Amino acid sequence: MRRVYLDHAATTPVRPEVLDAMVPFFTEKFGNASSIHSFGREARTAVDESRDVVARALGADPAEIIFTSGGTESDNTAIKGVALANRKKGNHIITSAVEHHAVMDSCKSLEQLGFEITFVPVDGTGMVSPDDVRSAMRPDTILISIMHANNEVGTIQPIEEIAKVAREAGVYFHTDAVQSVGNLPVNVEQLGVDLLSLSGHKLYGPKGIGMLYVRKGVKISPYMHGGGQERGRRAGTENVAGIVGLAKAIELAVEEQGEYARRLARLRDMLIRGVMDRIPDVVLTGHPERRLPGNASFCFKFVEGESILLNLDLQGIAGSSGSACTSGSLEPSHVLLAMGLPHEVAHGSLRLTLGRDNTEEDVQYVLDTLPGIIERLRAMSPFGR
Amino acid sequence: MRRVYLDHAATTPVRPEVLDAMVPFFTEKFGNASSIHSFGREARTAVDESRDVVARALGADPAEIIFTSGGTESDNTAIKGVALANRKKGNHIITSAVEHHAVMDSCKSLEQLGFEITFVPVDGTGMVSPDDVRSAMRPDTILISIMHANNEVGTIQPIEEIAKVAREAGVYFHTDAVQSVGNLPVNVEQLGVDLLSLSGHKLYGPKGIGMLYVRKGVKISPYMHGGGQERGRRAGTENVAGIVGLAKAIELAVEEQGEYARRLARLRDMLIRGVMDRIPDVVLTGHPERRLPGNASFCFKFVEGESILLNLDLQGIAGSSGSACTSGSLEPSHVLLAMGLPHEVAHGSLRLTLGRDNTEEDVQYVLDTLPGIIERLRAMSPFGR
Amino acid sequence: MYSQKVMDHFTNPRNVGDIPDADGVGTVGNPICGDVMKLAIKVRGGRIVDAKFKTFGCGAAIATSSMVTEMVKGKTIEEALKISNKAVAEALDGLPANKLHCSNLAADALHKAIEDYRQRKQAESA
Amino acid sequence: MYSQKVMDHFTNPRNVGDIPDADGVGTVGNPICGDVMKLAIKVRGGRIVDAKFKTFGCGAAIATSSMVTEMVKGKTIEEALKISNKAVAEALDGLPANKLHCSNLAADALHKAIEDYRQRKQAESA
Ligand SMILES: Cc1ncc(COP(=O)(O)O)c(C=O)c1O
Ligand SMILES: Cc1ncc(COP(=O)(O)O)c(C=O)c1O
Repeated sequence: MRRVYLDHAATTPVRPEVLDAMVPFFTEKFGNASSIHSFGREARTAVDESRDVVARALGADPAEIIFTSGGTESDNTAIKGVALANRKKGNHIITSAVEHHAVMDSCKSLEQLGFEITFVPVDGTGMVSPDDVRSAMRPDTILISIMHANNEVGTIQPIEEIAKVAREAGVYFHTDAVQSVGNLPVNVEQLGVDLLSLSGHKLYGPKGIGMLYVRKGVKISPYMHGGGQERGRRAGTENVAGIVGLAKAIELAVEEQGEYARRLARLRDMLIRGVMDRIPDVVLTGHPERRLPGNASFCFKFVEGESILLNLDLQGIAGSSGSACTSGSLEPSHVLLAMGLPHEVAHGSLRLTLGRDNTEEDVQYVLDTLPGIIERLRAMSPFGR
Repeated sequence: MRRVYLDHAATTPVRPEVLDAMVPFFTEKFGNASSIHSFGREARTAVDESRDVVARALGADPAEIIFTSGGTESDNTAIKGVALANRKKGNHIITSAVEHHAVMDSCKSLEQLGFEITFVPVDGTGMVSPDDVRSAMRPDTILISIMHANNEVGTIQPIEEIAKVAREAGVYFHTDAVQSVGNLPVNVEQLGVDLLSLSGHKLYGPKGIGMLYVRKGVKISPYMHGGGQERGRRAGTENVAGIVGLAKAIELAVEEQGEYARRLARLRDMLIRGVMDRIPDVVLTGHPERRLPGNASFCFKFVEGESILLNLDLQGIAGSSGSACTSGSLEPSHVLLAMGLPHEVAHGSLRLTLGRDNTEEDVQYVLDTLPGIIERLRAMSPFGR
Repeated sequence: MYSQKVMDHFTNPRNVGDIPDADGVGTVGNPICGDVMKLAIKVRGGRIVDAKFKTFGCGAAIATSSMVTEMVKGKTIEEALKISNKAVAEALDGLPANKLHCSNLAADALHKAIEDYRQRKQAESA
Repeated sequence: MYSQKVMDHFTNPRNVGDIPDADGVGTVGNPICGDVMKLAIKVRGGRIVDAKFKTFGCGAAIATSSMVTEMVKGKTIEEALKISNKAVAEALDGLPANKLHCSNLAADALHKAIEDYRQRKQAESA
């Protein structure tokens, strides 16, 4: 059976070039980067070179790069680290209603320590308004965290403008760029951010490795306590193979970003247009233009997302959904609800995210398969027509 | 030049069997274990099976195993997680003076949140006395954390007895077993612990992966906030390849533990005896008998550790030291100082830790090389004889 | 994730549809929660001779709906009332833990349909 | 980590030893801190004609000791006083950042030896 992977926002395969770069660091060059002997120096050199590569790709200084265990740890470190280090200045944090759980739940965990969080709303396309951020600002605001691009609906936030609001007020600005690096140009100077999270496995690198950019001078407490690794800012023996893989993946992703995005956007538009043309009672979720090049996300009325996914999977197509059933909670995705979609519509969500290996034939296969599935499920639905 | 790696307590090479088990999960079976499609289920199955393997190896239930990014994160999670979840019961924690920084600094970070920490002392061999732990106990004690075996001097703590003290008082007991799994029998029931940390790269698994055992019923807050992975107890996309590698490594380590330990102990004893016989003014650090099978650690008077390491490295021998220079701080190892060694002696520390690939010839090579190095450095030292 | 039996009933659901002259109809769930089941029964001589469903919901919701219509056919009203959500899940070789509470409403829909049938009968005989 | 020059001086340290009839001896550092340098000089006609060291310490400590003895030979007292720890580090093509503060005491030892030499001369001429 044809297998069509359309869940690149969930994770991506490791590129062969990336795996090749990693392999020597498991078995031969296995040293601990903190050791001063030759085995250790070999590892240290690899970590240092990787840091240079990552810094160059993002327009940062190597000293501003902290390697972490993934996007989640980067977000936890940024938010909790800045909050705890700047408590004397204030205890108010601004974030949006459509952040990834790693940001949202880190903020919520701080509420228990006495911090106050403002969740600015989004419009029907999932966009945050810089004016809303400005209005939410208080004298005791110490951090703003707004994601670069949304993982569910692909909406791209006006980061540069929000960064200006933050800078005018002298407030630190963090962006979760886990979904954007490789898909959009990401340069910390152009974006004007103080902290930026990314994750290896979203850009054809390995799982379990990520990075946090922290602008020079930003006051931040360590999150992971222990050995003095990462110049005292992130304890734990360096995941050398992971770091090498991350650097290779970022290097390639940034190098190829323009061409990659153009290719994906073409496939995405074909997919979106095809679905909207062939299937009635469907809503395109997210912004019609300001969206990630690979993101096609919809809500199909009268049907439930998990049922769609299971049927697609039976035809070899891998997608995802923000329905309650797939999130493992009783509520559908907070992102879809924040955009004003009614619960019953949000339950019918389907996200298809394109990647390197997808072809026009893959899109055509989905367009041939999906309408029948929706029709069949609607025929089974008490709300169907 | 002959290269002899004698720093297995710092890190170990990944075993070929382990790498082989991991590789498919980078490129082919790359799914996100939270996805419900076939790619995701493939990953989920691998994670579930790995959890079963790890649980079986440690005498635990699969639901009691949480995968983390390493020993450091396991320690941070255990200590901060238990502390924050049990704050209403009390705010006192007992640990020892010879813990790894991941435990020590996690405890210290809690002091800033109002917790009180008692560091129980050790004797000259690095041993904690269960009576000292009992005496340190207070009505508001919520956690005891004592490592299984020390990473610097190899001393093995009387964990079973300390566990009894903890259990009598109804206080949670955590042990950092990062250095012991594979070297000693480690069974959570026999040890009687409530929480146990381990790390992949110390037992021929990959770096950047670890595990925390949490006994059923133990109240613990999540440390890493975000997605609902690990049943809500550790957020972040599962590092599938790392988890598979960790499971394979633990499985093999536990299977071969007895034979491995016997082999290493024989080499260790040859090494220790050889050094003590050949070199004057040397102290064996750690317990003479209750020590890790692969650990030979010394202090050489009148010389400094880094100089020894550099000279050994020039001869292809990789070791480590607890001198100030190698720790990157101004103080020599807190472990050596806690054992009562004077600063000037502690600066002359050398740790040689044996592993799978070491042979008698390696030991002989060290015994042929080290005396000359010490003699030469002493001739250069103002304190030398 | 799902057992083979669940997938079988999900892929080839039995007894989908409406019964135009049903003797009892039960609807449970809520579109806001993402699960609605509508179950119709036909009763002859105290026995359920036909059952049909329409369901908006996840794989578990659809499979349990299908399974309960199969289980109930030929049963007396009393026997049918003894069918529990647990029994339906067991007949499907179990459901994932996180599905046990939410999407497992098929027996409730059946019981509601039986209640509707009884009320109609009472109304007739009154 | 260390430059080639550091490793060269560490591996083949120049001028190790004592000068039995030294004109000045300076000792700096502290065994508790892990660094002690003892530097002896021989002075003829206002020039340093010989210098020897003994050092307890890390690679940087040994290399800087060796380097400073090389740098100082043939220099006048005034010139020798101008040698700074920074100059010694530079002559070694630099030291790692975390070594710049602790093990880089060689010029201090030299200055102490010169001070000792001057005091002895003062005592003689007094
Ligand atoms: C926007 C965003 N932030 C954070 C994360 C968390 O990254 P990771 O899974 O690497 O921990 C993800 C993906 O899961 C994401 O899409
Ligand atoms: C006893 C002990 N605990 C914790 C750690 C930390 O483990 P990791 O380096 O995997 O974070 C180590 C090793 O570095 C260790 O030896």
